[in-house]
Amino acid sequence: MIDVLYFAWVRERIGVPREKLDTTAVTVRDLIAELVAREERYELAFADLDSLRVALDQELSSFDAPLAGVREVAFFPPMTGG
Amino acid sequence: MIDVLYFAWVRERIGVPREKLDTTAVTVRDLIAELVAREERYELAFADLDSLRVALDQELSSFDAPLAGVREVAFFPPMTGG
Amino acid sequence: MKLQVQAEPFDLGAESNAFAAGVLGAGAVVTFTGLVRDNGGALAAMEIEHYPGMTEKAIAAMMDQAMVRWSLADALVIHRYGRLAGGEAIMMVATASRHRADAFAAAEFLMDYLKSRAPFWKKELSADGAEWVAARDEDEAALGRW
Amino acid sequence: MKLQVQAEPFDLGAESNAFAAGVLGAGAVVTFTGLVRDNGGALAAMEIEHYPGMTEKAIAAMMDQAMVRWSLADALVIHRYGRLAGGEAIMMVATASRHRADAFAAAEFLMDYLKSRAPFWKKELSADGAEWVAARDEDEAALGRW
Repeated sequence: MIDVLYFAWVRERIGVPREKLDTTAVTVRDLIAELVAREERYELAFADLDSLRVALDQELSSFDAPLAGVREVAFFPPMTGG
Repeated sequence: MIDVLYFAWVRERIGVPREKLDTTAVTVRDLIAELVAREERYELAFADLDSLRVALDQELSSFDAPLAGVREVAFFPPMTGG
Repeated sequence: MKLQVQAEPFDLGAESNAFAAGVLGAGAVVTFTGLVRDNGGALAAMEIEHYPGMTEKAIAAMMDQAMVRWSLADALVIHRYGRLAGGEAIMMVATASRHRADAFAAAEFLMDYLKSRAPFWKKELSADGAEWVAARDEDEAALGRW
Repeated sequence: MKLQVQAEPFDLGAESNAFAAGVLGAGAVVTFTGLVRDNGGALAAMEIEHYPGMTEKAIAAMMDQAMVRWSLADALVIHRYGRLAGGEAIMMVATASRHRADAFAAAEFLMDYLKSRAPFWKKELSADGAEWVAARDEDEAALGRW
């Protein structure tokens, strides 16, 4: 089981701020493919990966990073703090 | 008659903050030559022109600038504000 | 070093005074404050979302890097989240160093990283509705100078 | 635009708050504060001499230039003269703009010009006696970037 978190408009499109998933995905990209195959709201949220960022256990990461050992995956748009 | 002002260590070496001078000097450099010829304290103050700055009527200027029409000349070391 | 991520407003003046009072060895203090902008007339409100946990970690790492790279006497970051009214301070950064070049560079570095690498997202609320603020290409490009 | 050359202490916090409150259209406020440094242990005192009249003119000209060059929403300069104790604020600069790059650049520009082109001279007073602060080559060189 892995915690998946969504922020900003990703959260709004998917409709929940977080969920627990049972996945066999090897990489972040695999996990996204699983989600997109599930429901349209995921397809909508993950339509353009260039406008998305991912953090693994709260560290910015790449979509090709392996999920082995990861407990928390977060998807969000580019940050706009400051 | 021209007002001549001195600041910081220039003032300390010359011993007065300002004085009125009757001069026929054409440029700042001429005025300095007149002063240096007068008394040792001026010689001491004007020994190294590279470490001095001059303002004519409160505008930074050069030692070769003409004095015609100038009412206030000020000599001082490089500024150290801020 | 002080790092606060909070929903509550903060007092820019009080924070600036407290910061300056604590850095007697340093001669230079720089602060940056981000305010909710008035977008052409009507004051906008803003909703800021963040990623609790990651936010603090990411900012602390940036501050550690800045402290070492510019031998700062001290650094401070305060960033708010939640609902903010027009004119309110969103966040502030303060840096202190012996000479001004270091404090300026470190404050700009922290701002560039905070903008693009700390997990905050701004939503502008106006009479026309709510809109997520898009990241600016200049902000991403600014990271290239460090 | 506010320019004050004064003997009296000023309150960095109060000035920062008042400045930020007056620039609702701007999103970015930068302040720089110069403090009397503690030189390795004992707090130094400082005596600052200036050239009344020229000081105000020179600073106002710098501020006018900054306002235009970076389309600032506002700018502020306060600079003290006379006797200052260790830890006291010597001067401050504040700038406000829509985006942060302008406020940072304008604040650095004003500082570079204030350092080397505003007629102030600092004398450090310590247990060893009094000494005029020498101009730093870096400060003169810094003007070259503008």
